[in-house]
Amino acid sequence: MPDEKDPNGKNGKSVGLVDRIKTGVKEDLESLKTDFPAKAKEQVELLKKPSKTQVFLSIFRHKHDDTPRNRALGVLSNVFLHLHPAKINRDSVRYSYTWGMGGITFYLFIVLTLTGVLLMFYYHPSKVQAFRDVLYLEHDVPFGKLLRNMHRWAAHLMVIAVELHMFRVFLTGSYKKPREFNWNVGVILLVLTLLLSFTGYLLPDDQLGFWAVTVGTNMARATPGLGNEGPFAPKFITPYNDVRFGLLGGSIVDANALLRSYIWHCIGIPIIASIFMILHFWRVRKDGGISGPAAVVLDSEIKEAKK
Amino acid sequence: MKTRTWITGTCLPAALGLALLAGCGKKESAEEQPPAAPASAPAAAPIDPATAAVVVGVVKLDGAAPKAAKIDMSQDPACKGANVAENVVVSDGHLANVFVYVKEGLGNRAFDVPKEAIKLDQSGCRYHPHVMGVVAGQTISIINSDPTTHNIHPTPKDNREWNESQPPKAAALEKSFAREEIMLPVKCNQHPWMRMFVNVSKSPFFAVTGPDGKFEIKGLPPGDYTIAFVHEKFGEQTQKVTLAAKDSKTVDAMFKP
Amino acid sequence: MDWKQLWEILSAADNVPIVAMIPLLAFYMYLAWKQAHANDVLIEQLAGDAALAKTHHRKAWPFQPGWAKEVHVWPFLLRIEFLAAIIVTIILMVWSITLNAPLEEPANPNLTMNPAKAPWYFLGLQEMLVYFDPWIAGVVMPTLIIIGLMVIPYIDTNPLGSGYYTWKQRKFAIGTFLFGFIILWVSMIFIGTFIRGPGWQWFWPGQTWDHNRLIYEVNRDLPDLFGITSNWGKGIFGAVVVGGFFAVGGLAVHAFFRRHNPKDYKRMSLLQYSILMTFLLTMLGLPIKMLLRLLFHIKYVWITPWFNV
Amino acid sequence: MPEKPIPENDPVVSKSFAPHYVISMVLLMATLFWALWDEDFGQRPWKSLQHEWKSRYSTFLKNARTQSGDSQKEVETSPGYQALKQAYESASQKAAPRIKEINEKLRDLSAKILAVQNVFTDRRAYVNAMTYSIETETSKSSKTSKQKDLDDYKKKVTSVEYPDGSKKPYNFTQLEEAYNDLKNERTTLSAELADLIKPVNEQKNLLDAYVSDHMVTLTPAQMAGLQDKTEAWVPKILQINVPDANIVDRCESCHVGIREPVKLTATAMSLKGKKPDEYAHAFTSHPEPELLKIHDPEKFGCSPCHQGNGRATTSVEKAHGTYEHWLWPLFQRGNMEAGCQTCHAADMVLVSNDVGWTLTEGKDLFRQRGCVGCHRYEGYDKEPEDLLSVAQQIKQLDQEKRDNVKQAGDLMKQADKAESNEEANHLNDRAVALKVTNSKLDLRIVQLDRSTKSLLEDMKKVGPNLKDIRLKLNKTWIPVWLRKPSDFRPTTKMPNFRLNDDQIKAISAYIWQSALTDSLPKHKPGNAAHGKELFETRGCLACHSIGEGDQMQGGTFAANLTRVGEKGNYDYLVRWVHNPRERTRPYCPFEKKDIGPEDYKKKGLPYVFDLDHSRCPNDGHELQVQNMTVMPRLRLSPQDAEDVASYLITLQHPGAAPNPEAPFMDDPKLKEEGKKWIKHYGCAGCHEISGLEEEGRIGTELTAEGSKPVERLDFALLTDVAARGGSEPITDPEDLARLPEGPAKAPWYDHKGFFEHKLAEPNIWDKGKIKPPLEQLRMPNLHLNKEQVRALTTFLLGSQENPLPANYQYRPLDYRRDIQEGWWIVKKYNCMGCHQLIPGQKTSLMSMARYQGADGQEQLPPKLLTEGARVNPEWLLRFLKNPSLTDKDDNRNGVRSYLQVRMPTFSFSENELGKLVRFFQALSRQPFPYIPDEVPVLTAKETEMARSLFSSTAAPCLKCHATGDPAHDRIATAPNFLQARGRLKPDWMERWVIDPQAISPGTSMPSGLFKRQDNHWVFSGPTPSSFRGYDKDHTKLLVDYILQLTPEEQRRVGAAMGRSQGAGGGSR
Repeated sequence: MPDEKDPNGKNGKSVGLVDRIKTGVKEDLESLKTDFPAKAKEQVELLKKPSKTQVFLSIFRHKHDDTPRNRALGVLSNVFLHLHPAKINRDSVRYSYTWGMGGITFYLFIVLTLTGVLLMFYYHPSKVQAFRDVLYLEHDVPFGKLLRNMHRWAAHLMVIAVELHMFRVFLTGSYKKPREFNWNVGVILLVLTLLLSFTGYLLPDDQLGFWAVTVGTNMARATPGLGNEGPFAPKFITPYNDVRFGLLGGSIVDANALLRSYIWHCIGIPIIASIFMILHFWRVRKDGGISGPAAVVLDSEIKEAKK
Repeated sequence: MKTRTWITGTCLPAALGLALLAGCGKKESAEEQPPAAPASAPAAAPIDPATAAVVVGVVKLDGAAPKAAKIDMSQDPACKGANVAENVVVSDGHLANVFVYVKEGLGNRAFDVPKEAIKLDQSGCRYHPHVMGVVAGQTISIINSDPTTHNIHPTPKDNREWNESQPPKAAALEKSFAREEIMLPVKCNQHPWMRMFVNVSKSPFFAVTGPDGKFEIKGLPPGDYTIAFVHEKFGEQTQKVTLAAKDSKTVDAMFKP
Repeated sequence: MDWKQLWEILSAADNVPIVAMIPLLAFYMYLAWKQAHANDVLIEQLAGDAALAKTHHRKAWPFQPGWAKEVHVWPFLLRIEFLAAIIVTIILMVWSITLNAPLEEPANPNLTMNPAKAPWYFLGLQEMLVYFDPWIAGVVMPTLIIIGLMVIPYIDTNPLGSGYYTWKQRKFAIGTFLFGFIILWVSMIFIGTFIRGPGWQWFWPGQTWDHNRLIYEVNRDLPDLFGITSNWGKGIFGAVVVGGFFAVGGLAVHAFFRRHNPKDYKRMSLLQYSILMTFLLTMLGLPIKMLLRLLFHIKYVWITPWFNV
Repeated sequence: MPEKPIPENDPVVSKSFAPHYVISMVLLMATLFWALWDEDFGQRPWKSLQHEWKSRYSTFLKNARTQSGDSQKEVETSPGYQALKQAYESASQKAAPRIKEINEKLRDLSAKILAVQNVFTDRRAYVNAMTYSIETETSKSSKTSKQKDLDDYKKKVTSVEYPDGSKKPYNFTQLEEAYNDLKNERTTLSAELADLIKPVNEQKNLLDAYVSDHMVTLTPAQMAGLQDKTEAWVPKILQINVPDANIVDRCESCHVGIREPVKLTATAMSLKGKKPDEYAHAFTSHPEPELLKIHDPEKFGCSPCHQGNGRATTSVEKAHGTYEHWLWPLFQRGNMEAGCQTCHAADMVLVSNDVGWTLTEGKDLFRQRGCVGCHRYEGYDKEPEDLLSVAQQIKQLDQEKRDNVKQAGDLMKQADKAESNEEANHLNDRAVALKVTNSKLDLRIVQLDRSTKSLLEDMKKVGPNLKDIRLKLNKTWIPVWLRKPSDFRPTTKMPNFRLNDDQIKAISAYIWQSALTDSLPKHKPGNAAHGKELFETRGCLACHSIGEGDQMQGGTFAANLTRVGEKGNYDYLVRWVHNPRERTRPYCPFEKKDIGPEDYKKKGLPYVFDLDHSRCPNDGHELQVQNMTVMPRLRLSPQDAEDVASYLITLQHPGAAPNPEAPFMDDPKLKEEGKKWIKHYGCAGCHEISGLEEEGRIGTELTAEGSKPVERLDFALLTDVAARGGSEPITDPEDLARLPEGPAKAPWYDHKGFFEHKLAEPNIWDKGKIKPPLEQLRMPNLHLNKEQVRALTTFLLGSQENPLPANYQYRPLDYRRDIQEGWWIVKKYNCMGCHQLIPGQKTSLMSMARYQGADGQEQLPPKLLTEGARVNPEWLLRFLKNPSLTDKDDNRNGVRSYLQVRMPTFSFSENELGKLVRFFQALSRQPFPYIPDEVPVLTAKETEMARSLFSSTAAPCLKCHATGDPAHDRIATAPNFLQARGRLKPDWMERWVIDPQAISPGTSMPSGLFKRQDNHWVFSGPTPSSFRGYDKDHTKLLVDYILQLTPEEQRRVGAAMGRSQGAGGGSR
């Protein structure tokens, strides 16, 4: 109660001060009574149109009215969608032409990354732990089995999708000028996909993976010049310094091979593949979007280049 | 895993055609066995004393009785009993110490265990009686009337074995046998000739033939019975008998040496 | 017919992808053929009717003037992409719920799996091991495949058929690719997965994979058939045969290519043409070597102290 | 291609994807839900199982509780309970008023404390804060002023309002005191309350303990507890996690009842009126709770014993590990005990209640049937290996000695030339130390030499010595026997080798021609009738059997002798019966030849070889001087041996056709061929054969056979049949009958299937194969029966490399190790054919007609259940060495002279003697070595008292115990007291006289001779008058007396008891 303790008002009239405070408080209460309902009403109105809020507008930069401009903006102003141009050849949307395999491959890559990251939480690439961890995933981790199954099958599916994608690209002649280079990037991505799948094969450390990898890497022994069983190998190439040893980190498939496999599978190849993927998508855009469906060209219309 | 394999089996070959599925029908699990009816017959009616029947008879020995062996009791001067072996006691062709009991026909009737104890006396370095019957669980009160120490050592097959010493004038030993056992031998290790047989029966329908070879089993409800005669040396014989209410039938037996 | 064995192979979890891929491939071949055929019909029509060629929108799909030539990605493409993603998700989930990823016994270096197989997509290469030494099957061949794939855009000088399905305009390119992809790649995988049993022996589908099966097979070398015994003789003979194959085959292909693809032939530089020839003949060499092995039990054609082919 | 009509609207733009989206979204949602469902239920079948468990177990408990209630009532009516109850009630009544009073006081106090506390804690907080501020204040003046403030504050008076309304003023110090006083008072009262309640609670505990002790099942209160627990059950994963051993076992998630404290059977857990279904079988409690007590599941989990995939909970197949890629599938019911073997491989006998008998039989069979002859197995028949390692050690020590000698010489040389005396002395000391070391090494070598001798003695062969066959067998009988041994003797250990005519001829020729041709002393025929009696009473039948089929009597450890007369030579039999270990010629393992008289002659030595003369005359190496048989010497007189042999030679099949002549056996051309086949079939694994003494084992090692990958087991052409459960490949009806589970119904491509089929028909994997004779499977048919096949299969299944940490292996280092080692010897010599060593174990003799009934039982060899506690180990050592305990006329039993059956002389080696003695001591957990008590010398009065007790009519000890008086001893049924000193341990004797039945159930010695009175053991018969006022244990007195008994005293007492000398025995 400072009022009572401090009676020395400037004009010495303490009573006036008390009155002033009294009226002031009264006014405040009055304003609460009138303003609050009005503001509440306003807020409700505002919430009815969420796309008008500042929060919304800060995220989405344009309106979503169904106008061509907004449609174009929707794609162009979105970091994920701006891979696409705003408009495309009307027939490109036909599934029968593209088979959607490139997109599916990319989608599967994302699925594999997500499930793979989750699997990494539970996995130790060591000879003692690896198999146990897979058992643990299968029996203990909530959704662990599903996770592992999805990772495995998505990987297989990705190989299928990549091969079909290449098949389609060839059949539509989409590697032709100006897309020659992008086709090469694609070939590299195909190889990377196979390597990704192959390096993952060993990770459960079971008989299946062990022997698959043993068979696979045995071939490296025969690398001409670099494998100890290959032709043209110099005398100093032994099982302990040949290319297979480099791949496995040992002369047999063992703890080191597991670790190398793991690192290639989880870090090395995904990074390389991502770089090539960026390149691949970038080139698709730069080479004028996807190749077709283009208008058929007649043989007679070809102008032979002058030699 | 089976069900999951089948789910897999049904989903995967969709592309290969449903034809494969025909072979994949889940086998009906073996049919639930009908609940086995409990084998127990309905509880037997209580015995009505008014309708109870009696079986009497005489047990004889065919031919000459073997001469009873003499027992040398001289090793213990305190033993002053009749020094003749008791394994075959025959007088006039009548065979004593035969245990007669109803072997079959009583079904799963349960009987109360008689409250009173049966007495087994050791006197003159012999057991009295030489053959006795008790109902399973019934108390046997063993006393020693001799001036010497005995020990009582039953050697049963299906009951628990024990062996206890009983000095002269010691308090009675109270013992019982829980399971049915016919001709359960009891001996005294200190007086090797001392030997008797306890017959533990489930029912109270039994008797031991007296010196005249006679026996009597009272209070049997009407029915078909198998009566067994057991002798420690000559083994077991059985006979069938059908009893009506208040019947009194005679069943004799003849043992051959 | 051992149905149980067949079912075991088909239903093995890791074989499911290749089992699924075969009908998928058939479906997409059909899809491609349908469109190629429609385009070929259209091309023929336009080639015969110059007037129409000028006005026609040149696609086999219907078109009316006034329809937009370009459509917005949102929503017209994205809706399909999202739909595809959903469907792939559904397929993946159902697959993952119903079928467990294989997990066998813990790795045991002392217990060899019989047959020990690589993942299905490498089984084609593993199958190659039967016909070639490991360094060819395992190192040279994959390298050639990758390089071969990479050079395709640079040796295919045919400007037609870019961006649409066609058969008639690209018979040679498509034929060669189908030969490489379907005959050499996919069917090798098929053989490796379904035909090769214990001991990497040949079991027809439905034959029981008997681990004790013994087969008598003597593989001879081609020089032996001709009674050549000296090492030099073998080396020279092999070189002659292989060289002969490339020479004769090259001539035959040349004769064929010059006649049937005169325009491409004309467009190609010498380098392009020789690269094409090299890869084509190597590719053709594979089935020939396989047939020599499978039908005539011939192991090597060319024997040198350093390598055998 | 017909032109399709061009649609009006642009299909690309106008086509609606709504239906596609609807359908795929529905599908997507469905899949998501499916995934959720699968995660929550599909992958967790145990949830529904636990629900089922909950309902069934509750029902069960409800019923059990009523039953238990009834039996509780029964217990509660017993006088013991009533007495306790009364005690409890009176105690609680006595304590009740004061308890009530204290409780009231406490209530008041608490309220008061609360009142003071409220004020006190507030003020204390202020004081503490002030104190802190003073402590941290740096300025002195402020410090003083603050101190003053604090003092003022403390003096300030506040009032406390008590719950009764009264107010009291306190300053801070007073307040603190008041508060502490109140609290102290409360502590005092609480302590008093606890003291008061304690006796009441004790009584209550006694009462409760009485109820649970006297109830067969749990008490209703305990049942109610279980019921509450069950009803509140929420399904959850139950797991045992032992990280050290990598055990994660969730078996209990489905087998919820396994550790319940009540016995749950499948019938009890099935639905009412229904047969037990799979749930009921899953819910049973562990059938052997005793085993769980020894193997705490919290440490051992489930899978180390049972195998299976402990982690898996998704399905029965997964959890039990019965799918293709799980290496450790659940052991099946019939082979459950295989799990014991994984940790208890070093145990020869492994029995707990009903468990372990199959495995133990398997281990026995593996040894007895000669499997060890061909297959190495860690721990079995390891004497040859030990022998090698001992030789190695000796070599090493010799080398060490030589090095030491050289070093000592060097040191001494250095010392001679040393600079200073100090250094010289130092070097000399070191040289001396080396010399002492050498003498230690010498002694060690002596020890090793002795153990070489022991090991040579311990080496036994399963089959007889074939070097002796010319002396021993009828020539023509050999080929007949080889054709199919089980035809001649169905129970023989000799297996059937499927030999063809040529092989039989060649093998017989080799063994005949290679055998020794020494001559045997001739014996006159003996009295066959007396021989028969001896044979039947001396205990031969503990190992041997006689009679075929249903008529068979006796043990299965050794040969059935029903037709022994058809094969044997009388003179050899006499020698054999008299001393089976007597060898024709000693064998020198160093020279690898049989040493003959000529070798001895060369050195001018007499041709004598026995355990005391066991050095080779040529080179001093230890010789094999005994037949390598486990058969002991029964110490029969030569006359008796002749009688027994005469009886045995009469044992023939009546009218057996004479065997065909066998001239080929002398054909020297066949000899080499025969040697080839003998080597091929590994005959030397079980037999001693000239020229093949050093043959190794021909079979695979089986130590870890159970963990061999199944792919390594060669099912040959039957792989597919086994994997798919096709028709049973074994067609021979005899062999088919050997399969424990009968003809295969389900697939059997696993270890169990392999072992069972292999044991039932060892050459089954040759079926359909075309192989030359030398490549065909060699394993002979052991003609086992179903149970034996099951036992061996169990043994082999358990023979695994154990993934558990080493401390899980049962390899104890304390007394239990002595037990472990002892069982190997007990089993080796078939001690259990005569003696009972495990309560409830049946010996071979027990089942024979001769030993039935009260009199028969008395003739049985003693039970050895407490042997270690009973006898002085030194005495035991002497006894085991020579059971007659005499050097003169050893044709008798040393202890129980009244027994017909005889403890034979096994001529155990030092090594085995030591192990056996330690075994018995350890079995009774006796300290080793044994330090006997001084027996107190009794005073004359005590002697008098003891004598009166000893000879009292109420305890006529000498009536049954032997006295050395032949007339009396004929009827004696107990050993002579004179042997007690030096033999028995006094503590044991006292226990024995108090309750012999508890030590050796069924013994002739009666219980009840003494009773407990005033904390002492008092004779329960009429005590002689001299005992008045004697307040020590009568038992102790009696034992001390017996230990001091002299033959004179015994004679005196015997005479005094009025025994008529020369009295005849009793008869019936």
